[in-house]
Amino acid sequence: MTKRQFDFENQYQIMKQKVEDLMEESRIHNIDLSEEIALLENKMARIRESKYKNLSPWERVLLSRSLDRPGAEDYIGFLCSEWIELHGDRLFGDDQAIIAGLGMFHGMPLTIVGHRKGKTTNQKLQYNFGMPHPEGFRKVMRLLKQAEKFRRPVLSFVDTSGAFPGIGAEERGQASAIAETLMAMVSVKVPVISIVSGEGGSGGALALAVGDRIVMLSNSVFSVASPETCSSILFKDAARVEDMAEASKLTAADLLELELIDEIIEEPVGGANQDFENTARLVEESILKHLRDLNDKEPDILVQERFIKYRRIGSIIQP
Amino acid sequence: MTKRQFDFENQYQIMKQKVEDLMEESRIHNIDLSEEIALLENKMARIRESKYKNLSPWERVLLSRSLDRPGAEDYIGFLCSEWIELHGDRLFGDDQAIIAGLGMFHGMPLTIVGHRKGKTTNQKLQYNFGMPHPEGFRKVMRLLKQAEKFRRPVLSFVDTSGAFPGIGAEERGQASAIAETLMAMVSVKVPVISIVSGEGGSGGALALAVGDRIVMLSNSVFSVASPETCSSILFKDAARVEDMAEASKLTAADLLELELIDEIIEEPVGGANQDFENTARLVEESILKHLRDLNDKEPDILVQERFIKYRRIGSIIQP
Amino acid sequence: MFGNNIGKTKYHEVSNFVRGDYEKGRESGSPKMCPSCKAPLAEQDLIQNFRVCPKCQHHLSLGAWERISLLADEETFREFNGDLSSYNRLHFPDYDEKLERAQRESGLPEAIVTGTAYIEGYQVVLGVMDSRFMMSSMGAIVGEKICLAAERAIELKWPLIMVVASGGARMQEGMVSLMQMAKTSAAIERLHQAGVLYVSVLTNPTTGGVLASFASLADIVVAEPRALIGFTGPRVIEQTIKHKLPDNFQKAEFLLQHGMLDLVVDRARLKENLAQLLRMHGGRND
Amino acid sequence: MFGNNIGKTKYHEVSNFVRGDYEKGRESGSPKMCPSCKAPLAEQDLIQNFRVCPKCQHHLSLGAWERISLLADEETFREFNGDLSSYNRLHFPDYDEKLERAQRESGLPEAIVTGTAYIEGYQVVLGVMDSRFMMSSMGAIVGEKICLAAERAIELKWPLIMVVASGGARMQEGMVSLMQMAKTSAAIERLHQAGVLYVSVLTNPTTGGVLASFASLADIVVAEPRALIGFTGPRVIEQTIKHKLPDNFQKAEFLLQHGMLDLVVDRARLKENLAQLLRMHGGRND
Ligand SMILES: [Zn+2]
Ligand SMILES: [Zn+2]
Repeated sequence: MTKRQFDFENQYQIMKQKVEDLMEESRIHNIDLSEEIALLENKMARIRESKYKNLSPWERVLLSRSLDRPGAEDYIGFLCSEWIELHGDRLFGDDQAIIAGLGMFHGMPLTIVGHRKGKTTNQKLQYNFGMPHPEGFRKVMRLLKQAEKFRRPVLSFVDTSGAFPGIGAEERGQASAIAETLMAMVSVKVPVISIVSGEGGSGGALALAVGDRIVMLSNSVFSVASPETCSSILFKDAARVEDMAEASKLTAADLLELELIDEIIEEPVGGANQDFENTARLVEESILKHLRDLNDKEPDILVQERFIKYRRIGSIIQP
Repeated sequence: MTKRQFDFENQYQIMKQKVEDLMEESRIHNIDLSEEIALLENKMARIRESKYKNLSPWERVLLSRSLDRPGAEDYIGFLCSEWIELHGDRLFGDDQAIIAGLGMFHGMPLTIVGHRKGKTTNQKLQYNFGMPHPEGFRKVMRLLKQAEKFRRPVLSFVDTSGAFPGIGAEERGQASAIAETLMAMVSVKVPVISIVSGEGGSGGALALAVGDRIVMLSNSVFSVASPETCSSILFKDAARVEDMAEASKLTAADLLELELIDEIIEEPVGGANQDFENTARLVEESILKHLRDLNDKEPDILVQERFIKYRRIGSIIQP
Repeated sequence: MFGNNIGKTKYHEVSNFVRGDYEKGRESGSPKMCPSCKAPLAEQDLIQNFRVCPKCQHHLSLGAWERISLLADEETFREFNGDLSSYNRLHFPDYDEKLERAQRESGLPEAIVTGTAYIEGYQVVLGVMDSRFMMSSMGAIVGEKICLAAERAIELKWPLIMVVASGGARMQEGMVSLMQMAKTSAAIERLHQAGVLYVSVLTNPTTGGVLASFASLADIVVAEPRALIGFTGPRVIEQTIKHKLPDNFQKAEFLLQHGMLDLVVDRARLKENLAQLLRMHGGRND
Repeated sequence: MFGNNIGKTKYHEVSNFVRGDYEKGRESGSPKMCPSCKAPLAEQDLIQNFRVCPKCQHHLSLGAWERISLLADEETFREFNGDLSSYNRLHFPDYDEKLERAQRESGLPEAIVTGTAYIEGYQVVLGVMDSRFMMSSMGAIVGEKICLAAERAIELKWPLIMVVASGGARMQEGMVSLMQMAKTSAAIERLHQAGVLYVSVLTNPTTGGVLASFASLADIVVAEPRALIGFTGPRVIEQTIKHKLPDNFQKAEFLLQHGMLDLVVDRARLKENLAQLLRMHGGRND
């Protein structure tokens, strides 16, 4: 059976609890097992470390989707000394599947946008499980224009299973909204740094990921279609998800090798899910480094380089 | 009682019919009244001419609203050798209260937008009596951008009682749509010629009227609020509409004197309503003249002059 | 960590505000009871609370000078174009009398006060409309003062803050009034071109041609809670559609939901939120 | 007086079209009956009518070369980049076989044909997608040919016409495929900057990442009658919302109503309407 949940951490914690019980027991009975237990714990830690280093693509898919995966709000909270969420597309609504606003990062104001999935049931419903409607993309475009007006770098967090598949979304131009966001992102005259922090699913993810730098957390994924979709559409066989996760080359390591992303942030053992602080610190360093790089560039050069970055993907010409 | 319909023409036609009956009668009875009848007809024609020259502001309001008043579609049909209507705001809908497209005018492609009221009951419903929703204004903005891209002059026809007062219109940002259209119109880098062909009512009219030239037909009106609204809001007295039409200075002549418009096209006797061809010919000449004037200007100068044109209205500074 | 807990603040924090010459700002007529919760209102409480009902947080109208006391750092507001006032250019019936009465009752020459100020140390150009003056309708002089404020903001490269209230166009000035929509929109367009921040604060009520021009064209559009904001007034819409409108229709919270506003901010938090926006836009705090 | 009576034309006017090498374009598999009205279809009638059902005007799929014959003036089409074909860059299971079969069955190296042509004498760069080739999904080479066509259009200052059909991204090329959305959008952005006209013609079906990139970014977006056009396919939406969709949902006429299209044009009128658009944009007719 194909796993549908990332359960290693749970199992590990149960094991760990058992070892602690054993230790307790041995103390009560005055049997000194400390040396053996230390070895045991050591071994277990190494197994855990090795496990997290060698997660299969499908396990990374599951990990990236886990409820305990930190999202844009978490990173914003860590990175910014001040934060103002801004609302609305000035056209139809305020799509809460996308969080957008202004953050003060190391004394520098940034425009920040990101998918938002929510943690509690209420939040998930309110944020539509992080699946944007056209309004979300149009809110992003509105803020991109302001970023340009105020020469403010843009930071995006990518974490969605995709744009919402629904009647209203289609009626109001989901495709057109995504297309125009892609065009706006690729041409905005300020630095854009995209952090793929969770699940990068299809066009709804890409619309927020067209950065000068695409940085992926090591357990995040980015794919043209979910492994479930690939296996059911291409092979009419829902059981092939693990194959498909492998074949789609959706892990950070695969995508770096394909030169589709610029950097991998290696998550600590346990992943961002278990160790948010250390992950966030690495994200912070990465953003600082890339901003230093990009802030010096003339806007025209910046946009030209961004154009070439995307133009060369799968191209016959090498500009 | 205040008149609610422009009925002079009807009465005149009835009179004329009676004179013809008389002539017929006299012929049957072999009584030669031709000389007297010629005098009578002459006098009647002079009365009619004088009547149309001296319409009261309220009568012009009624005439401008008459069902037989030619609209944007009529002028487009007369002026353009080819016409393609374009649709949609790419956001929510296609507002048929505003007609928009490309017209070939004397070999020159123009972007043309205008309010559309409709003539038959079906059309009136379909076009929402010429009262736009936000989608209409956003369609205009979309075409303004293309006009700029292709350096195509813009021609607008103004004829609406106002933007639609409804729930959906408010929900989807009627005010914001008008405001952004004003800003887009005032800054578009191509010539804009606005023809007030009928009823220019409030912000929904102004959004299409921010031209380098505002040309009014002599029996069209342009006002901040309808005389009905003025009299009921300011005097809680619906009977004061005629006063209000007078006091509001909403006729072409008043507005030229106030330097708020650039030109009046004197309609033939009977008005555009009775003599479309001759009116349309005058409109054609006027557009040609203004285009000749404006096409030579550098885009920056054009926009600068347009800015000054509006900036100086009711201003303490004289730039 | 997060500076943004808008809408969750209890009003008693107002005691931290700098008062300035606020005590002089008694000119607003004070109702005897809250129009929302019907609680009795003491004048002193109202002044203390910048005209927010201490019981239900209903935001009553604030006069222009009261608003300036609320927002501007003590003694920093410098009015400009304070001498401009309107005249009856169309000889419209009763307009002279209405102007005179509005001036007498409000103590203002026109419906808007403009000047420069500091907000928590950040330099701004500040315009404040006062609905006691003919419902703060926009005639030529109101439009002119808005344009002059925008132009001052461009010249100084200081952000523009417009606190808006309006019943719409000033019918007594006919098309000259309507054209102020185009004129102010043009001025704001220049402000955007110049890269100057513009924040509008929509207060109860903001309607008609004012909402459909400069008020909607800000980079950041903020509103006070429950403020009525709409192009067409609710009564006219009810007449047109012939049934009653829901209670929250055209209220600030409704507009936020429909994507038309960035933020709904309690009056008690307004100054600090504006300061935060100014800081986020590189405002100089000397 | 009016050139625009789109949608009102009877199909028999097709006899006026220049045929070119259309007769060779028999490659489309022909159904025995109309999928819409179930009328029996004779191959000869279909060719005659450019694959529009003579009875109910249902527009069947047209192969790339058939489409070129329909649109381009006789002998004017000059293909470029016709030698480009895809390879299995991710070593994705079964992709080699699928590519090979698609090439064999369609006679095309890839799902899009690009070149220069004249349309009623107007110079254009023309790209035509062919849904028989793996549902004309967009892999790296499809994306590349679109970009190269856009760049040729910029270089020549000739309008770009893209006749689109697509099932979306090519999953077998993974993220390389998804990134073609960004790449083609970037190329179209340059086209707009260069002031070059871009018209897209959406045919049945146009979905997914192709609709959500270059296909929606045209100055003028045209569609064929009843074409299915949407980001998410109707089956996926039905699974999500768990009830059936109305018949016209995501059809061209539905999109027109919702503001997403400029025009819905019968195939019989397509060439003359494109020519009219070219003329209106200052196309040179030598
Ligand atoms: Zn109260
Ligand atoms: Zn059929």
